[in-house]
Amino acid sequence: MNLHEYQAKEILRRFGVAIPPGEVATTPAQAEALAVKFGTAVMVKAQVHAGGRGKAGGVKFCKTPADAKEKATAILGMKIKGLTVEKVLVTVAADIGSEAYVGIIVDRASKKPVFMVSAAGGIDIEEVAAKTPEKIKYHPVDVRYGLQTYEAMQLGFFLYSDVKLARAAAKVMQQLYAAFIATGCSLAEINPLVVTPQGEILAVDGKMVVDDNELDRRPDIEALRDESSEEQSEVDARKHSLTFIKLEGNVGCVVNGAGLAMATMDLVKYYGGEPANFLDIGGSSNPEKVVNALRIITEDPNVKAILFNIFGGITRTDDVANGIVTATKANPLKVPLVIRLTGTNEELAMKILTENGFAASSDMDEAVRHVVAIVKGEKAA
Amino acid sequence: MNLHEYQAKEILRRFGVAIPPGEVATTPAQAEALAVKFGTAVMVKAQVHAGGRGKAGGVKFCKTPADAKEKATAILGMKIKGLTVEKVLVTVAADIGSEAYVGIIVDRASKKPVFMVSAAGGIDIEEVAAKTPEKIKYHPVDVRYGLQTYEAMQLGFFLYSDVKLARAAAKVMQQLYAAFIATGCSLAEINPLVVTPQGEILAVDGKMVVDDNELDRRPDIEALRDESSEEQSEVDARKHSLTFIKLEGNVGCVVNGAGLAMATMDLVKYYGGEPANFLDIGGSSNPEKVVNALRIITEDPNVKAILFNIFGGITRTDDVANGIVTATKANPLKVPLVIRLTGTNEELAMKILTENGFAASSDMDEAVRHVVAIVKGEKAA
Amino acid sequence: MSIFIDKNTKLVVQGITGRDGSFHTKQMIEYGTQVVAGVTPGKGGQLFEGTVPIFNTVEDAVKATGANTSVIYVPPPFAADAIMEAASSGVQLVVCITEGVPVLDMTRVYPFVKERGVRLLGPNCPGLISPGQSKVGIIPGRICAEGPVGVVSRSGTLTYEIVFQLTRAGIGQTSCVGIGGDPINGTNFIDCLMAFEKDPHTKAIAMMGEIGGTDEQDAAKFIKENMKKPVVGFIAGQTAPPGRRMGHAGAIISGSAGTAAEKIEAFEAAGMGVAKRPIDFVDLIKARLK
Amino acid sequence: MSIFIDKNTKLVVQGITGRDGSFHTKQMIEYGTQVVAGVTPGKGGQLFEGTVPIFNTVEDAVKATGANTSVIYVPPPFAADAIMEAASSGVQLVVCITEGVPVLDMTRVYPFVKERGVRLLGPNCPGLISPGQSKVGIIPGRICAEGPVGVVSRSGTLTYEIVFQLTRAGIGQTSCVGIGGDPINGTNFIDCLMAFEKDPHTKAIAMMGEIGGTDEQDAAKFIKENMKKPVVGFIAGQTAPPGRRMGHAGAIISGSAGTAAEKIEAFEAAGMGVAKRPIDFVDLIKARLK
Repeated sequence: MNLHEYQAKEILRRFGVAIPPGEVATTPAQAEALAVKFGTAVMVKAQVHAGGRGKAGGVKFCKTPADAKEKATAILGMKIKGLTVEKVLVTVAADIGSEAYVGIIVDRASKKPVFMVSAAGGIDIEEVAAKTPEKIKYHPVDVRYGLQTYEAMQLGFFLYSDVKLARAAAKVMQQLYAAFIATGCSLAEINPLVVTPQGEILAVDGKMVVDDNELDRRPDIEALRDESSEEQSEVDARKHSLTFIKLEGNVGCVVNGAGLAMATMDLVKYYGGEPANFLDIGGSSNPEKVVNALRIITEDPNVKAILFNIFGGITRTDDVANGIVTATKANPLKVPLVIRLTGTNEELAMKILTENGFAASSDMDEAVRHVVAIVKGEKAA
Repeated sequence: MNLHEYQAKEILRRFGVAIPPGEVATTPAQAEALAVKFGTAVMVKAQVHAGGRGKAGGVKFCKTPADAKEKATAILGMKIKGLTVEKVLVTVAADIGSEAYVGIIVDRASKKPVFMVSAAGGIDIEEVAAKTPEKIKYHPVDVRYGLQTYEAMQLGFFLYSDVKLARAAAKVMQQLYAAFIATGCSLAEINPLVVTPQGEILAVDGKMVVDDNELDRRPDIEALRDESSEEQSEVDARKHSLTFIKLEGNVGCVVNGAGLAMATMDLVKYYGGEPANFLDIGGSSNPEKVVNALRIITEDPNVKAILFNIFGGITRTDDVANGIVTATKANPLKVPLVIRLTGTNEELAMKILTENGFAASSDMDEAVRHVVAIVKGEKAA
Repeated sequence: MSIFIDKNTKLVVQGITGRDGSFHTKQMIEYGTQVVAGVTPGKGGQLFEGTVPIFNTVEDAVKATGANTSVIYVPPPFAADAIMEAASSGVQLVVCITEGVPVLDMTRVYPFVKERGVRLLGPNCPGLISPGQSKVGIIPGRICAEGPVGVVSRSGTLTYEIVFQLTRAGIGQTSCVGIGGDPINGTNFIDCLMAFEKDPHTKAIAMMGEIGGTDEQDAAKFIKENMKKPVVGFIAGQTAPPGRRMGHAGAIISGSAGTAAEKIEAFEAAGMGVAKRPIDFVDLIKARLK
Repeated sequence: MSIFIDKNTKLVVQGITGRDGSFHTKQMIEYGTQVVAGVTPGKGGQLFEGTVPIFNTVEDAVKATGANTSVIYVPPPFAADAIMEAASSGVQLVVCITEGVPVLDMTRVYPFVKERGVRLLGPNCPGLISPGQSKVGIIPGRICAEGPVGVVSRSGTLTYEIVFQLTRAGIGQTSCVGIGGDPINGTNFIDCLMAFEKDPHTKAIAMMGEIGGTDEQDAAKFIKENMKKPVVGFIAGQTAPPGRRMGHAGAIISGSAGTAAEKIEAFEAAGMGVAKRPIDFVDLIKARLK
């Protein structure tokens, strides 16, 4: 789950990171009032779950409250990568002496949280990584011990040769690491970490991504979820424990398992179709999940046919069959349905489907070819 | 540093351990008032840094407030193992169904904190350990991971076969472990851990010993020190970074290093003398330490002669020499002084001593024989 | 022959009385797996289905039954503890089926298990099966058959799909191993490839990867440098939309790595057969068994 | 010959600009130790005494100078971190002089150092010296002489005492090692005894123990079972008052172990020579060198 900049900063502040004062506004008038309150030049920053806000015009420097009001008017309601800006962060503009990058991510290769730091911070950090990798220091952390002071100091000295700045940066590393662990992050970053002309260290932007698997045990973090900034069908799916990503095609797909779901989409495309979505009903299943999956898919007007591809392991195919029957009884489908179903309790599933007038195949290739033929108009449902 | 029962319980309570209500009284009237306030039978318990309080009559059950007043009168001011009882803990008396023992200690052999638990708790736990060791489960904890739930449950099931009690006990293990680590303990124990007839788990007595090396970084724990319950000369010594233990002999000893100090005492005894104290001035030295060491030793009227045995490594013998000169100038000694001094900056030290009229040897055996001869009256100073 | 499990596998099931645990324990027993014990705290002393003794702790179960393998069907918040309990109990292999284990839990669990020299498979994996000998986890037994192909996959149901197609085409398996798709898991492709290379009955290997990470590229490099047996690979997710980016850090650490195209290129560079569709495995493997 | 340090020891001093660090660095250089680097954060780039380069981190120091041994003179609150920094920098031996390191810090430091295959001596130890070759720590060099005796001790100043008496009697040493008296330390008696047993120049060993713990008893058992070279032992604290008890737990875990009497008994049972006074070492060692 992505946190907004203002949420991430609030958390980092609790762990001691120095951050310029800032508050959220949802109207231009609020933005203006905040600029008056801070009594200094401010930044108005779009709070939206997308990268490249600055380049999209979603981050503006404002000298006066009137200026802040004007910029907020422009930013609130604008679309960045398809997402509407509902909130802006109004924050005191920092004097920037130098910009560093500090990030932590859980790394598959080392199986550890890895720090990445660079004195060449700012919005072009990815280019720095690609073109001058020696300017980035990678440091995996052994979570059994946590980030030791000496490690934080090594990172601090990589950024700054001055010992006072190195120590201050080391403290930020430790605070960021503590926040990362305590919040259950898969990523946390400060970019830029600024040194002001006065020699003060400030986190001017902050980003946190929380591991979705942590949310059950962290209701305080789950409560930070901003559903208004997400695709509504995806919010709906998540509420019903489905993994759903909306796409642009016309073949609705209901599959169990992410790998099989991707392979199914690949095969739809291979045979000339276009998947309308990625939808994984997950492992342990119950009929209710299938009902919700069908409902979410059929809400997409682009969908011309629906393909079920279920290979039962921990998923019981009879549960899926029952779900299909229940869902279609309550809301009869308006588009053709192709069912492929095999594995755990297959006989029972086939019996349920047959008794309720559904045909089903046990062959994936055949079922995919069938559904693609339907949307292409080559074949009747 | 030993904590009093009431202090240890206060800490354990903060970590969630269920403990019967209790407060400290320093007068019989206060004890009576607390018994009235609790409105039930209470225990009045001497708060003193000595084992065997119960057997010494320092722990009493009181049915009524009047009873509590009477028992507190008897206990306050009594001496247990040479220490005067200044405070009592007045605590609600628990109904006791069964008594278990739960302790953690830092173990030299495994280099880990080790849990020891036994269903046969109570005051005879050491006998249980000696006679029926199979009734005690030992469990070392890997501090890199902390006490895992499964480990706490293994300990819980060792105490109780009922899963509810096992779970409750497991929780106490985790709370005790958390308190142990957070407080910088070398030992923490709950004995007895009681199951009431109603099936509730309660810590009825608690003990904590904090590693002295932790106190610099834990001022909150250092603040719990009760100097009134310690030997005053030892309190004085500690304040000046000296390790001092008062003994019954007449040869005052000032030595650097615990091993050499013990070997010196052994040698005094070997030649027929009796050491008046153990005193280690420690590693890094400065003249001030020597001044304080001399002051503390000479306050003991039993001391008939003083032996310095200094072998300089990190200790600089010139610092010691300067300390001797300074101290004896300010307060001329009334007893003979035998100095043995060798090692780091020895020439300088000898020069300082000689210039100030002191003789010094560089041979330990000779110096010890000399000081013993003096106290035996066989030799002049 | 087979890898990791065989006829001598003696299994303890953690979470044996739960919905999934009890269902799949019956399936495993039916398949012929020696299920010697179950664990559910508080049900110690009872019997599962009248035959399998239940214990309060894995330690008790291993002491009493000599179990050498554990399979875990407990909810995600308890899975890390269950893995550590199993790893310290004396079993040699721990298979964690549970999906949804927090990745930070795994950063602690992984070194814990490694230090004890125990093999962990998963979490979030379907387990493994050595046809005709033993099944641990949830792979449906009847889609498998004894034969010469080793199967290893990051995906659960995709594994079933391909195993099923192999079996229907008359191509059996030595072992089928689902390593799980989580960012941090206990056993990776290379571990399985090494074991298949050593197993005398395995003549060819089918390997299914996914987009994300560099495990498939690492495996391809290993295959090129160390393996004599033929390997056929597949990558799921060729048409998946680019995931929403994980800040700068994700891009910095992975660069362009992790796309299906890059992985397939690595497979080709290693001289592996590459299946474009799941069904392609049949012909590609057949050709390599001749 | 010698154990642990010799002419090839290249030393980095952590805390080189502190009061104790600078004093003893000068002493070590004077003795002939190759002090190749010092570490004080913020003083990187400066020179100590005009000759030894100072670095901000041990990592930098090791990279620049190839130091293979570190010695630590930093205050107790920073000692655990300093040991870990040294252990992860690439040096093979870390000697921690600092006294007063919290024991819970050491429960974390010990496995950290072990995992890296690094030897830790101390904390709260005087270090070690291989006369004529190298000295690391604070043992006064001039009390030592080259010769055939290995010395190992839990105590600092008591070590000096006995080494001094040996030297005065014309008996030199291969190496003198102070392992430190803290409850948890990195190198114990047995580690040193093993090394002395292997060192061809060591002909006899002097070993000084103290009351408390069971290290001396373990060492006696090891000597009886594994050592061919003669060992003479001493226990300090025969007349020490019984310590104030550490609750029940201390008594439970140690039983009656840890008294001087029990340790001396273990020495005698192992056939060791037992010194009653420090001066006794001279005759006992002499007899064993003949």
